[in-house]
Amino acid sequence: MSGPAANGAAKPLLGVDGLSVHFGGIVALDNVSFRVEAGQICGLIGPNGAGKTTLFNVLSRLYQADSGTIEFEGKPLLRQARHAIAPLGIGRTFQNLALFRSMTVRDNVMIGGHCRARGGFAANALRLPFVGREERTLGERALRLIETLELGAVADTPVAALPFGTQKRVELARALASEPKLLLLDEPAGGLNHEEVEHLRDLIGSIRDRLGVTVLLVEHHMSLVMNVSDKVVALDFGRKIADGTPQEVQRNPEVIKAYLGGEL
Amino acid sequence: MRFRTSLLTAAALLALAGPAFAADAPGVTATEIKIGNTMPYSGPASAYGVIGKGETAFWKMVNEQGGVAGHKIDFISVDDGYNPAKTVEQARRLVEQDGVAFLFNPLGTPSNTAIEKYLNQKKIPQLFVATGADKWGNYKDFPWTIGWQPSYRTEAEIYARYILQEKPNAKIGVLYQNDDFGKDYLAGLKDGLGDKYAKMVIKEASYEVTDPTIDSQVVTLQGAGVDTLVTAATPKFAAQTIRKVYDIGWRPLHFMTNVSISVASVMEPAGVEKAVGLISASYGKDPTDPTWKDDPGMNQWRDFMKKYMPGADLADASYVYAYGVSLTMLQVLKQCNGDFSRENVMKQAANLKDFELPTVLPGIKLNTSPTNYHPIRQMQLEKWNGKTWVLFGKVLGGAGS
Amino acid sequence: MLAFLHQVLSGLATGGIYASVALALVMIYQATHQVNFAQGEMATFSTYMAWKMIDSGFPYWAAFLLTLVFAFVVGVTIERVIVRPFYKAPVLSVVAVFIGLLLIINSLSGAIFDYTIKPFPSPFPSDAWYGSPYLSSHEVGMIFVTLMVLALIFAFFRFTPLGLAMRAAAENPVSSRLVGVRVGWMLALGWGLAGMIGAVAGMMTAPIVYLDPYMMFSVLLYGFAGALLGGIDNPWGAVLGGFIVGVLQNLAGAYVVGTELMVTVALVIIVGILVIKPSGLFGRTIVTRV
Amino acid sequence: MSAILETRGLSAAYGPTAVLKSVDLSVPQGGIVTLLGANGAGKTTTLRALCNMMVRVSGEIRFDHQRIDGKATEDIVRLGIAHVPDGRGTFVSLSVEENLRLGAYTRRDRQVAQDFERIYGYFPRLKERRRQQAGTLSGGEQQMLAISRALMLRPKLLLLDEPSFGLAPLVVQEIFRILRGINEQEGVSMLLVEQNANIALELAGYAYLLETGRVVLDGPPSTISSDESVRRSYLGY
Amino acid sequence: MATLDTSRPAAAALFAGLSLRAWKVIGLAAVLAAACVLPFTISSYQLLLANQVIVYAVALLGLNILTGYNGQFSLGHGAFYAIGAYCTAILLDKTGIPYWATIPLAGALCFVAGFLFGLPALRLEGHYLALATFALAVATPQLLKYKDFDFLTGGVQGIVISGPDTPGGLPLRSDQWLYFFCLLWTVPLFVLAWNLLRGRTGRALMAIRDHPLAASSMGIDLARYKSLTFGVSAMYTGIAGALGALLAQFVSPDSFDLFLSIRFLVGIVFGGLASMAGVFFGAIFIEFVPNLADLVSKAAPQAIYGIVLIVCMYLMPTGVMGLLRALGHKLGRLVAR
Repeated sequence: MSGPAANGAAKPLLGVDGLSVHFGGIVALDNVSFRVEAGQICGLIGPNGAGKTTLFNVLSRLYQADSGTIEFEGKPLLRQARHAIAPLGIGRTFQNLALFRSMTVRDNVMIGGHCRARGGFAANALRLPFVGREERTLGERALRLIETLELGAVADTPVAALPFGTQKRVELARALASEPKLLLLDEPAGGLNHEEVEHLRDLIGSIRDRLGVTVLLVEHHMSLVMNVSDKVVALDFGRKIADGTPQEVQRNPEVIKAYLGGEL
Repeated sequence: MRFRTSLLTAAALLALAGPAFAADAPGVTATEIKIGNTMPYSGPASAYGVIGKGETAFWKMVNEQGGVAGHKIDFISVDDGYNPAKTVEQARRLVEQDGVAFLFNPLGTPSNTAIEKYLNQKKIPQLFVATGADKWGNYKDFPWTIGWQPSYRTEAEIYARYILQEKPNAKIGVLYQNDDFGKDYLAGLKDGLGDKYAKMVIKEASYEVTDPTIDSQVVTLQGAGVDTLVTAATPKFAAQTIRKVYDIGWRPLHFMTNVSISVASVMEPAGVEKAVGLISASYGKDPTDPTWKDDPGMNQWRDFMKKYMPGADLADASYVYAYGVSLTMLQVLKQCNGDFSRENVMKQAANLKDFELPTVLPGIKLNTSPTNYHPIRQMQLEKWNGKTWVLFGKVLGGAGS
Repeated sequence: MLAFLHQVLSGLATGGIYASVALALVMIYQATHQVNFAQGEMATFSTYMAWKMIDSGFPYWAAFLLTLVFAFVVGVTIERVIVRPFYKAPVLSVVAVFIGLLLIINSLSGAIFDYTIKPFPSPFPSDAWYGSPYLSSHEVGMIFVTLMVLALIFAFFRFTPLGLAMRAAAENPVSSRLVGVRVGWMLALGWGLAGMIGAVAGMMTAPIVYLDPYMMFSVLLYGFAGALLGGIDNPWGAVLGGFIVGVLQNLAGAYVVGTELMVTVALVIIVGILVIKPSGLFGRTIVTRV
Repeated sequence: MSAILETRGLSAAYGPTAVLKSVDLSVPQGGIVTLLGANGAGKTTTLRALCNMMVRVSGEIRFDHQRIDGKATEDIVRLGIAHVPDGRGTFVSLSVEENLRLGAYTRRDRQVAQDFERIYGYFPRLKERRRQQAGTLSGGEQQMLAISRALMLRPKLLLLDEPSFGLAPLVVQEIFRILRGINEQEGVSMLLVEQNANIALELAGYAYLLETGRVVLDGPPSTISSDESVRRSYLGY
Repeated sequence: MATLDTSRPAAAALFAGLSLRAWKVIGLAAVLAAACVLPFTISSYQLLLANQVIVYAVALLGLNILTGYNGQFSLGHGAFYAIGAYCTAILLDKTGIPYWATIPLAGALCFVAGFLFGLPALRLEGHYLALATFALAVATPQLLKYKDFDFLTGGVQGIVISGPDTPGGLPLRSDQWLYFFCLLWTVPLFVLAWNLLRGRTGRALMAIRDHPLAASSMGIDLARYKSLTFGVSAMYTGIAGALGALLAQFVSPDSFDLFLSIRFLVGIVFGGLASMAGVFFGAIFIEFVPNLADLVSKAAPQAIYGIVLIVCMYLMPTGVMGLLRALGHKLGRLVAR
C-alpha cells in the first residue's frame, strides 16, 4: 500500500492543464485546467454531456486528447499506453459498469490486482515458485476487499447474476485491488438509496483516510458530493465554470444556472 | 459374447501380423471375398462418389449372378472425404477391422499416395487405383499397387506430339487446375515438347477449384498472344473456358483434357457450336455421344444401369468408368481360378492379356505384366464437330513410363 | 492497355456475382446481426428449384417469381424451425448450427440433383453486349439487377418503418419488444428476404458459372469478403466491396503474382485494408460510451 | 377511481432464483404510483414482470380490466404500456430520430409528426442531436432519449425505471416537471421506480415499499414518509 | 476427464465428504491409468483412432485457449495444424533430425507464426477476425503447393514419411509406442495449459474476452496478451499437427482443407467453450461422427453430419461441458437439500 502522500508538495498529484477533446465537430472538453492534491477528495460536477466522463476516459487513455497536458505525480500522462495507467496508480470505476460478466466476483477483484503482479505466460505455465506466492498475495488481498465491501456471500458467483448496486461494489473492490494512488469514481451513487449513499460516503472517506487514496468523484448526488469533497470542479459544455470548496461552488451563480437549478 | 469377438479380432490380427501364406487368404472365406474401397462421398470431390455407388451396384449384380467361383463379393466402400489423413484411417479400418482381402479402385491421387506405403509394406494389393496420375505404374518400388486408366501425363504427351507435328511454331498456353491433376498436364507437355517447352509454352495460368470463374485466366492467356491452348480443367471450368474463349472472339487451337469431354456435362452447357474444332483424346465411350447410341457394348452398360441403378443420371460418364474398371476387376478374379490369396490376386492383376472392355474405344486392349502396371495405355485423338466427337488418326500409345 | 481494361471489366462481371451475394449477407446481417454461412447453399438450392421448373416447361419469369416465393418460404421456415431455438445460445453455437445447415443443404442439393453441372438460362439476350467482346449481355444485365436490388434494399431499410424495425430488432431485441416490434417475426422476415435476395443472386450467377451444388460455396467467401470490405451494415458499401474484390482478384492474378497465388494475394490485400480500416471502407463505426 | 393496473400474487424469478414473491399492486387510472426499496429488493424485476420481459412470471396481472400475464412483451406494449428500462435500452447504432420513430412504431395515427415537435420541445438537446448516432450521446442524454421514446408511444401507462439515473439535478427537476405535466394534461398513469425517494414521493399519489421481493408497507406518501425506517433509509431527514 | 472442471462444488464431493480437490485428483489418476492401459486392450486400428482423438484434443485445446478463453474467433486453425505437420514432415524428409526433436521445432515455428499473425489480427474483431483467419485457411494449402516451394513441400504430391520405431528395449509395437509418444506430449501440454489458464494469465485472457476495454484499464496489455495467446494457441495446434503427421505418415495440401478449420471450431463448440475437459468430447465428435454419417447414408453423409450437429447443439447449446456443469449444479442442489 502506498503511504499517504505528503501534503504541501510543490507538484500536485494530478495536474490537468489546457485539456481539449473534440469528437468530429463536437467539443467535448474545452481548455480545462485544474489540479488535485494528494489526499484530496475532489468532486467533479456538471450537467449531462458536460464532459465529466470524457475527462475520465482521457485520464484512463481511452480517448485521445487534442491538446493540453495531464501530469500525474509530475509525469506526463498522455504519453502512456492505456494499460500503463493502472500500474502508475490510477484506478477507476465505470458509469455503466464494465465488469467481466462471466467471471466470479473473486476473479474480478483479482484482475483488479493484475498490475501488482508480474507472472507472465511462461512463468504461469511452469508455475514458478514466485507465481504461487503472488497468487496467494493477490487472493488474500482480494478476500480482504471482498469482506470490506460486504461481498463475501457472493464471492464465487458470476457477476452477471448480481443486482446493479452489488455490481457497483464489485467494481469498487476491483478498482481498489489495483492499489491506486488516485481513484476515479464515475457516479458511484447511481441506483443507491439514501441509506446506501450514506454508507458510500463513509466508504469514500475511509478509502482516503485509511488507504491514503486520492479520489476524483463524478456524481450527481449533491449531498454526497458536497459532504465528502474537499474541493469541487464544475464543468459545463466542456468548459470549467467553477473550481473551489463545495460551499464556493454551490453558491456560484453559473453552477446554479447550468446545473443545480433553483433549489438544492 | 463381446469377449469372444475381441478374441476373434485378436486372432485375426495375429494372422495379419504373421507372414501371409497363400492358403491363409485373408479376407476370403469359403463363400465370400471381402473387397475394400475408399471414396469421397462427402466433401468437395463428392461428385466422384457416384463411382463408388456404381461399383457397389456392379458387385451386387455379380452376386445375384452367382458370384465368382462360388464366392460372393462383400464390397465395403467407405467415405474419406478426399482427405488423405482420413484415407489412411479408413484403409487401416478396411484392412485391420473389416479384414478385406485387398483394396480396389480407391479414389484420388493424394489419397492413394497416403496409403501406398502402408499397403505395400503389408503386401496388400491396391488395385486399379482411380487416379490419372502417372506414378501408378511403379512396379519396382510398389509392386502391390497398380493403375488402370491412361495417365494425364500420357495424354498431354500425345497432345504435345500432335502439336509438334501439325503446328511446330505454336505459341502454347496452358490453363490448368492448381492440383495434381492439372500439374500432370504441365509435366506431360514437358515430356512431349522436351527442350522446346520453354520456347513454345509462352503462358501458364492456373485456377483454384474454389474460383467461381476462369474468365480472368482466359483473358490473360489471350492477352499473352497464345494461339494454341491446352486446357486441363474439370467439367465446370472446362465448359466456362470453351464458352469464354468463344465469346471474346478468340479462336485458338484448343486441346481439352479427356476428363471434360462429356457431351451432356461439358459440350452442351458450353454451347455445342462454341466448341467446334476442339481436340481431345479418349479411351472410353461417352454415354452421351450419339455415336454410341446403339453400340452393343454401351447397351450392355445401359442394361446394367437400368436394372441396378434405376434413376441414376445416364449422362454421367463416371458410371461408365465404374462399370469398366469393375469388369476389369471381375476378370482378374475370374483368372484367379479360385485362389484368392493376395499374391495370386496381384499376380493375375499383372497378367491381363489383350482384355477388351465393352466401354472403351474399339481397338484399345488392356495389357499388364509384372513389368507393365499400366493396363490402359492407348488413346485416340478426336475432334468435336458441333454434334459429336469424331475420332481421327490411329490408336496412340503414350511413350509412358 | 486493352488487356488491362479487359481484366478490369471481367473483374467487374465476377464482382457483380460477389456483390449480389454480399447484398444477401447485408440483408441478413441488418435483420439478425448474424452472418449466415449457409446463405450460399440456400441460394444454390433455390436456383435448383428454378432450374427444375424451367426444365419442366415453366416460362422463365414464372419460374423466377415462383422461386422467389419458394426462397422466402424456405428462409422463414428455416428461421422458425431451426434457428429460432438458438436465439439465446452463445454466438459460436449459432455458428455451428449454420455450419450444420450448410452441410445439410449442400449435401441435399447433391443427393437430389446430382453433381454434374447444369446450364441455366439467362433472361437477357444471348449475344454479346453490343457486339463487345468484353462483357456478355448477361453480365451487364446481372450488374444492373444487382444495382436494382441494392436500391430496393437501401430504400427498404432507410425509408420504411418495417426496415427500421428490422434493424432495431437485430441490434437490441429487448428494447425492440418494448416499443412493440414483433422481434421473432422480424428475424423470420429477415431470413425470408435474405433468402429471396440469395435466390436472385443464384439465378443471376448460375448462367455464368453453371449450376452445381458447390456453385455458391466460394462465391459466398468472396461475397463475405466484399461485404466486410465495404461495410456489412451498408448495402452500397457491400456492393462496392464485391466489385472491388472481383477486380482486385483479376489484377492480382494477372499482374502481381501470377494465378497460383492469386487468391492468397487478394485475401491478404483485403485483410490488410481491414486492418487499417477495421469497420470496412464505408462501414459506420458504432460508438458506445463507457 | 378504478385501477388501470392491478396485480395479484405476482411472483418472478431469474432461472431458479426467485426475486419477487406474491406482490399485490395497483395503479389507479391517471395516477402515479412509486415503488421504493433497497438495491435488489425487486423493483426493477417488478417492472420487467409486468412486461413479461427477461423473467419467469407467475400470478395475475390486469391492465385495463384485461388479463395480460403470459402475453408477449410486444403485445403488452401494444396495449399501451411503455417501459423506460434500466440501462436505457438505447439503439446505439441508430440515430436519435430513428430511436424516436421506433417509439411510435405501433402507432398508425397522423399525430406522430407533432409528437416529434413536442418531444423536441421538452428536450431541445435531442433536437440538436437528432441525426447523431444515439450511442454517441452522453449518459444523461440517453436517459432523456429513453423517456422520449416511451412517450412517443402515447402510452396509457408509463413504467419508469429510475428516470433520474445519471441525470444532473437540474435535469431531474425538469424531467419530473415534464412527467407531472404529461400525467396532468394527458392522464397517463405511471408506475415509478426511483431511488431519489424525496422527489418520487413528491410526484406520486401512492407508494409501495419492497423488501426482498415482498411489499412491506404501502400507503399515500404522507403515511410512507412518516414511517421511521423509511425516513432513515430513503429520505435522510 | 470431467473431473478437470474448475467450477463450483460438485455434488459428489459433498456427498462422500471428500474434498472436491481430492475427487479431482482421484478422477484424473483414474483417467491417466485408463489411458495407459488402453493400448493393450484394443486393436491396432482402434488405437489409431484413439491416438487421433488425443491429437485432435491437443489441437482443440489450442483453439479453445484462443477462442474459448480469450474470445478471439478463428476459422483458420487448420492452417497451424498444417504448418506443424509440414514442419515435421519436411524435417524428417530433408534432414537427419530424429522424429522426437521435430515436435518442439514444429511447436516453436507455429508459435512464431501465430504470434506474427496475431499482430494484425489485433485490430480485427468478430466477423472481421473470422474473415482474416478464414483467409489464412484458404491461403495455406495454396502456399503449400506453390511451385517455388516444391523442393521443400513436395508440391501437390505431398511428403510420405515413416512413423517412429519403438526405441530399443521397450516391449511395444510401433503403433503402441506412437500412442505413448503422443501421450507423453499431451499430458505435459495439458498440465501447462491448466497452470496457465487458472492463474494470473488465464484471468487476464478471460477478462479480455469479457470486456477488452475494462481489461486494459486494469493494466492488461491487450496487444501483448492477444498476440501471445495467438502464438500459444497456434503452438498447441501446431504440435498436434506434427503428431498428426507422424500418425498419418503423410502430408499433402489436401489433408488440410478448409473444412479442417471448420471442424476444429465445431469441436470446441460441441465440447464446450473455455473448458479443458470439453476438448476431448469435441475431439471424439469430429473423429467419429463423420464415420457414423458414412454408415448411415452414402448418398448424403454430410447431411447426416449436419443433422447430428444441429441436434446436439439443440440439446446442449453450451456444449457437453455446459450440460455437465448444469447437471452438476442440479445434483449439487439436490444433495444440499
